[in-house]
Amino acid sequence: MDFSLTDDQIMIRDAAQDFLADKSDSGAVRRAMATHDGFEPDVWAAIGAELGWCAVAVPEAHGGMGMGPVELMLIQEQAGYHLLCSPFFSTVCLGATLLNSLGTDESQSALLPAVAGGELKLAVSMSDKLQLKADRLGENWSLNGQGLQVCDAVNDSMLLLFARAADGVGLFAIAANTPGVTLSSQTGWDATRRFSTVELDNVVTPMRCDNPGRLQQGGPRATALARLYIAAEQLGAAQRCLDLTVAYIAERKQFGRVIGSFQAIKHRCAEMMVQIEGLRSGVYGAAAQAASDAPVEILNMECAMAKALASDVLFHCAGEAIQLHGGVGFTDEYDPGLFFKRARASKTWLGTPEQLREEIAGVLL
Amino acid sequence: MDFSLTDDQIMIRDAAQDFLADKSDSGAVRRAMATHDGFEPDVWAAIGAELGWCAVAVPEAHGGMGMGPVELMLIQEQAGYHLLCSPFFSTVCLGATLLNSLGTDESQSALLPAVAGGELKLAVSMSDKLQLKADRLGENWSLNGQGLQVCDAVNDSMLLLFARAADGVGLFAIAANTPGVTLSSQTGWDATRRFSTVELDNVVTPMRCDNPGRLQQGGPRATALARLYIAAEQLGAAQRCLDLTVAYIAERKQFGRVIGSFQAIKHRCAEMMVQIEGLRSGVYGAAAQAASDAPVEILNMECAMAKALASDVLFHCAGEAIQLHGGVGFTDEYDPGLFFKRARASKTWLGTPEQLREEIAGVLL
Amino acid sequence: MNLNESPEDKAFREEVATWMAEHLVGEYEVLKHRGGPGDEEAYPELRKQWEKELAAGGWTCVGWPKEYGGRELSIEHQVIYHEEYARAGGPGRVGHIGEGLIGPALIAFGNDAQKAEFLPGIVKGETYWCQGYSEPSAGSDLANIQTKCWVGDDGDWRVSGQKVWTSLAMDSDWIFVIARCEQGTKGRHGLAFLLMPLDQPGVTIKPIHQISGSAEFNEVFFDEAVAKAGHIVGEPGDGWKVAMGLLEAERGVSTLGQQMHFAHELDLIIKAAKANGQDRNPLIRDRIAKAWSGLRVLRYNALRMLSGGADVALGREALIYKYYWSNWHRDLGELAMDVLGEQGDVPAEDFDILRLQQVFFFSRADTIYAGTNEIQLNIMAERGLGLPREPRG
Amino acid sequence: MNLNESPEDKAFREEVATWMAEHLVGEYEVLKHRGGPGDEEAYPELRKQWEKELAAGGWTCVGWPKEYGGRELSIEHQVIYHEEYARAGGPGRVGHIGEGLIGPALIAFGNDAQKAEFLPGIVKGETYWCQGYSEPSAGSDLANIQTKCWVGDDGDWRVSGQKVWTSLAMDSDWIFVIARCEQGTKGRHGLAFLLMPLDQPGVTIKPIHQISGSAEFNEVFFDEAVAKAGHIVGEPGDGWKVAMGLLEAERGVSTLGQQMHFAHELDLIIKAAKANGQDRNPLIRDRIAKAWSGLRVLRYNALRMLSGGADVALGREALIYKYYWSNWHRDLGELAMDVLGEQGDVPAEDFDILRLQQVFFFSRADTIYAGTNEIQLNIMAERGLGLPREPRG
Repeated sequence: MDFSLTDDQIMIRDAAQDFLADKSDSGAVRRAMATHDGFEPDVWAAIGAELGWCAVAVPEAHGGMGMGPVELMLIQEQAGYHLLCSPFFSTVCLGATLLNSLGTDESQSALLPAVAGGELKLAVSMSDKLQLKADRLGENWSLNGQGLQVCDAVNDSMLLLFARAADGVGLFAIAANTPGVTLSSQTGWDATRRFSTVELDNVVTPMRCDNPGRLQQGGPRATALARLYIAAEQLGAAQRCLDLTVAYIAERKQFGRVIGSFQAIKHRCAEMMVQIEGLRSGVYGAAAQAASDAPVEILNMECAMAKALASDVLFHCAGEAIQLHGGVGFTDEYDPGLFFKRARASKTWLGTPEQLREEIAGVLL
Repeated sequence: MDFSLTDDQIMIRDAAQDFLADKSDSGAVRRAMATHDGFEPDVWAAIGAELGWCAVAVPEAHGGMGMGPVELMLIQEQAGYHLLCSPFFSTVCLGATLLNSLGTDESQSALLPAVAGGELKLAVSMSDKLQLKADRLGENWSLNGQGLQVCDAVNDSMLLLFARAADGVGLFAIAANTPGVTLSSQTGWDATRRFSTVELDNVVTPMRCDNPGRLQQGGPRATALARLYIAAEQLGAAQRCLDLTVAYIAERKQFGRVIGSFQAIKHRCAEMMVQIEGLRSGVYGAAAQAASDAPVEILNMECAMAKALASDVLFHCAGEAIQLHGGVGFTDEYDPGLFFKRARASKTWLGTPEQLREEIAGVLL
Repeated sequence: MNLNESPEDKAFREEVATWMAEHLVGEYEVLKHRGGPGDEEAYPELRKQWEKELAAGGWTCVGWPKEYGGRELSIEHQVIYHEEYARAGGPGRVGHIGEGLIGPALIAFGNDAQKAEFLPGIVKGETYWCQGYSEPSAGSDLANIQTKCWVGDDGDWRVSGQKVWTSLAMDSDWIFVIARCEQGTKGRHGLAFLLMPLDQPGVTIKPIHQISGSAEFNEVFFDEAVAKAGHIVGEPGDGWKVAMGLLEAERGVSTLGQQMHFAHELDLIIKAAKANGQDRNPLIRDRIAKAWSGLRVLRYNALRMLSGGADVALGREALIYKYYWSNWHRDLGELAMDVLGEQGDVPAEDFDILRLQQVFFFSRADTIYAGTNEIQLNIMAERGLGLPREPRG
Repeated sequence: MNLNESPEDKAFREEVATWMAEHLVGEYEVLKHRGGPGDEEAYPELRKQWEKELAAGGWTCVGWPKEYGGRELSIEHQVIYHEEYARAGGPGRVGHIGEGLIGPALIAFGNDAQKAEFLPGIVKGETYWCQGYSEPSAGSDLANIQTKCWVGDDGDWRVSGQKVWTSLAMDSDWIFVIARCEQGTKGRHGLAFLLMPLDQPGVTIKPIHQISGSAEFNEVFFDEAVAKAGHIVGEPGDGWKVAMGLLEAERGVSTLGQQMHFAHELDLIIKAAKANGQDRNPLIRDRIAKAWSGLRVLRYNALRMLSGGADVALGREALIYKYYWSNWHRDLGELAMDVLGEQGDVPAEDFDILRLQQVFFFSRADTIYAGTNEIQLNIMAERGLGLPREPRG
């Protein structure tokens, strides 16, 4: 039992911090928000090709670095801190996690090396509603229906979608530019991550990815890990809300004093710190479980805990950041609003806090 | 429409305040808590015979003053402020309210004059579980079973209990010293108000009090009013928690300053004030509805609102009073603990906040 | 203490409701429930036309004395008017600042010439006003005014400096400003209260984009802008007194109308919950009942304030009001989005849903403007509970 | 970062569990889960006998160096020991203050004679200690010590003054005290750290009754009470340093054991909810899941603290810990009573229910003793976030 980070882990975290402080500052985030696809291609290229983040959690056999959830969690924490706009989340945290957890050997060999090399973007649905049907068509499959809440789908993405087939639910890979695929993306209040509805009209693909033997354990494991990575991002974002606030109140003067000298303000910041550090313990602990021999039922509870807590803490901290910035806090010019919108949107991703706690209660009671 | 108190109402409130400041100070409350029955007979005698509080809400036709819920609410607010230990609550707020709301003319004539004169104590069950059965026995009724959570039952009380009869639920009056009646009282964590379980073993009484024509409207109205009176008491208790705290922090010094000069402490007290004044508006508003032509469905919602809010506000304020008193706050020697115990106990009386809000939601949704 | 309405009150309520039902129709139909906080940019021209419609019916400035063109309604009838206006879905009042703030201030502190010049335009719904108080360094510390003014060679005033958080500046004709007329003074002393047309060289308006995407607040820059010699209210040095008198007037009967808008928002939440099944979620049910309860508290609290008579500002119920409603409203916004769930993520085309999204975002400003939560708590602790004052630095 | 246990760790866990299963039986059976906070008055004599049982098995002072009679267990094994002790229902440790506080302080700051005189009694479970720090005017302001001491004609120390919030004084043999040895000094300077027997004229113990009815805290009055000349730890004037070194030791590995008690309390809540149907109440289910989540956070936070090495006190995770657990525990008490409902109103005969009632009442003290919430928030804001210090009056 060891709860400390290894030197490699610390190096990965620090490198991510340095890169993002440079390439994902407030200006870069706002530029990315204004693009059609929601990210700047050169930042994505650097992440994939230069930094090798996409390879971190891919097995060495598929061209990856063979590290695990702790490393990815650390990167995600930094991504959240800097509100990184990038298909990294969908490609690596959702897509590669799915393939790792429940993919066939063939699908892993076909897709993971390109993911690890930063050459392939995966777009994955985050909805728990299944409105896709898959029918056998010779060697291929024909898909019809809607893929809902598909994350970061762009023209050259590979879509990874669950669909109902005659023999049960399967996972299918479809190039987004296949005939019959229509992406409709809508920019939400949170413009830092894009979601699309994908219409599939007799779309033919050869690639069914799920390994039936892995589905029962792998499905829940992939969901648990995806929740963990969102939680890590929320943790980073919450920390940023506190840091922005502390920096602001240390400068802003009213009544002839910096407002950070008012005890009520100090206590509110301390309360944020309590929640954030508690959350950090929770997220790191869940990641440590994911890196250990915890059975999937335990991992489920741990990651549900982390994501529920992270959603609540980030929402609280983003709200406090606006409030303690005073008038400028609710303007678009300052950054707290960006985190507030992310806080709101991410609250529902893969389960609201209430839904996640009900999952936990279902096991306890 | 008029939301101000009349001169008479102000007089009643101020007189109650003066009397209780004198006769229900901390020492008196602690003496009453130590008695077997939970109250000091001379204080009760003064309330009934000298002050005439028992007559306030009894119709003039039955020897009362013919005033209404606003006046009783004002007295209850003061009773809560001073944590009055007395069968006044059960006799007047519960018992007389029941008889007024749904009693037969005969039962009102038989019981209300003695109540108004302070000569009769009524003990009423606050449980919503019915475990009593009533059978015809010639002109009389024979009762069997248990009366649960009977408030302020002592040897010379008149018990007012609902029981299931062949023709439906009825309200019966039974002298507590009738053969077959066994009172078992247990002192709770909150020793300022006593509850008993009453065993009835073939207890014969001639007095069935319910007027079937009044039951459908009168039953809910009596419950609503009882909740209002509890809420008023909780309001007074919450105000006392704030007043005790403000007095303490204005004197107590740490780090060379009165602790009331620390902004975080000031804000916590201001937050209590916000909750208490909001509650006062809510309780007064519900009382004003009770004094107006509001239909019973509306009155129900209003009083459920008042009682739910009052329970939450009192619990919060009592907890804050302990916390802001520091070490002495959790000792038995100081008073915050008494209010904290009342806060806890009263939270469940006639519905927890969650149950009451579910009643409201049931109408809204 | 009785909430029954007299027959006369009921008749008046009926009169307002009938007028609204007959006039908020046709071209005005689209204005129903529009133009509220966070939605100020909706139909500005049509809403100005609606102001004239109101004026024609005699429904502007209903609390003003008759000699200035008002109806001189009793407090109770003003409450009824505001409630019925809002209940009918009456749109956000573009003329609110003229009618509710500067008009009463001129009636109290203005001279006859000023009254004659400005009040009729307000009553007729023809002249629109905005307010220039806050500055970048004078937010919570409201008296820390840096904008300065002086008398030019032509006898008129000149004003230089910057105001911020000025709402509706884009739709307004005039602004009232407090500026420092005695250089070297600090705080509340040495200020002047000036009336200035916005359409002049030397005045620049810059909208402030909010997190909700709307931009109802503005920065207003003054660079030797002109206020006529006759357009100072009170004497030089009286500026603080006039400004504060006007803020007092702000906490008025219109709050009952605001509450009707809140009630409408709660209705929209209930409607959305019924539509998407969240009405069966016990945690949501609990919060909806809480929101309803809070709205009852707000109503009774406002009635308490109004029944308190002239010394209302001394009562604790008045001290808590802004804090209570703004935090209640912010909670309502959170509830709305929790009910909407993923439906809330994208700006909605259905205005009933978009309105809830607006409430969520805009209500973050409620606990900040016009006295932040933190300032409100200070005031309550110090004035309401007599605790020691916070020292200046 | 890996939570898998090594085979050696598993074997040690098994060893502790087995020992507990074999010894916490028979006459000791009644002690299971007893003697915790709020229940300190349960079976004091039997619990002292249990201390000797532990000592006989070598299970006291497991983290102490072997030369002083300890087991010199690694941090990980200490954690395992405390967890398994608590999981088995091991009773509240009467010897805790000797083993966890004064013992380590003597090892760090005591001289050889003091070590020889006092450590064996602690290891053997024969001598019980209590702590004399707080005073009526030195609560949050801990350094404001008024109790004074001076050297008498016989060369021994004399102590006069009053201590308060001394837990377990009634069951203890000795007390360690900080007192002002240089009259006229203020704050942290001029203090002495003295060891004193309680059973002497000049020492009076008065229990403080709490709202829960129990009385584990006491006032201790000193009226020219005697401490032997050799019973000062460190030099006169070193008192603060010794006392603070000892408080540091307090935040140790035993917290993992405390968390096992918390887990047991949560289990009791779940049991009560299943018994009375509250397990089907969605609002209660949500809160139970929240409580469980908080307990996970506490565990991982403690592991973070322990993995941080020597500079653990500098980490933010250490700064938040006391605030986090105490508020979590207070919330747990409220949850417990909300689950019990009317069942909670009367002191229960079933100890599993009574325990929950005790948690509800006693946990109000958790956020007050050993640094109130308010002091914790100050420390976090100032040390953790670098915000300006609160000025003294």
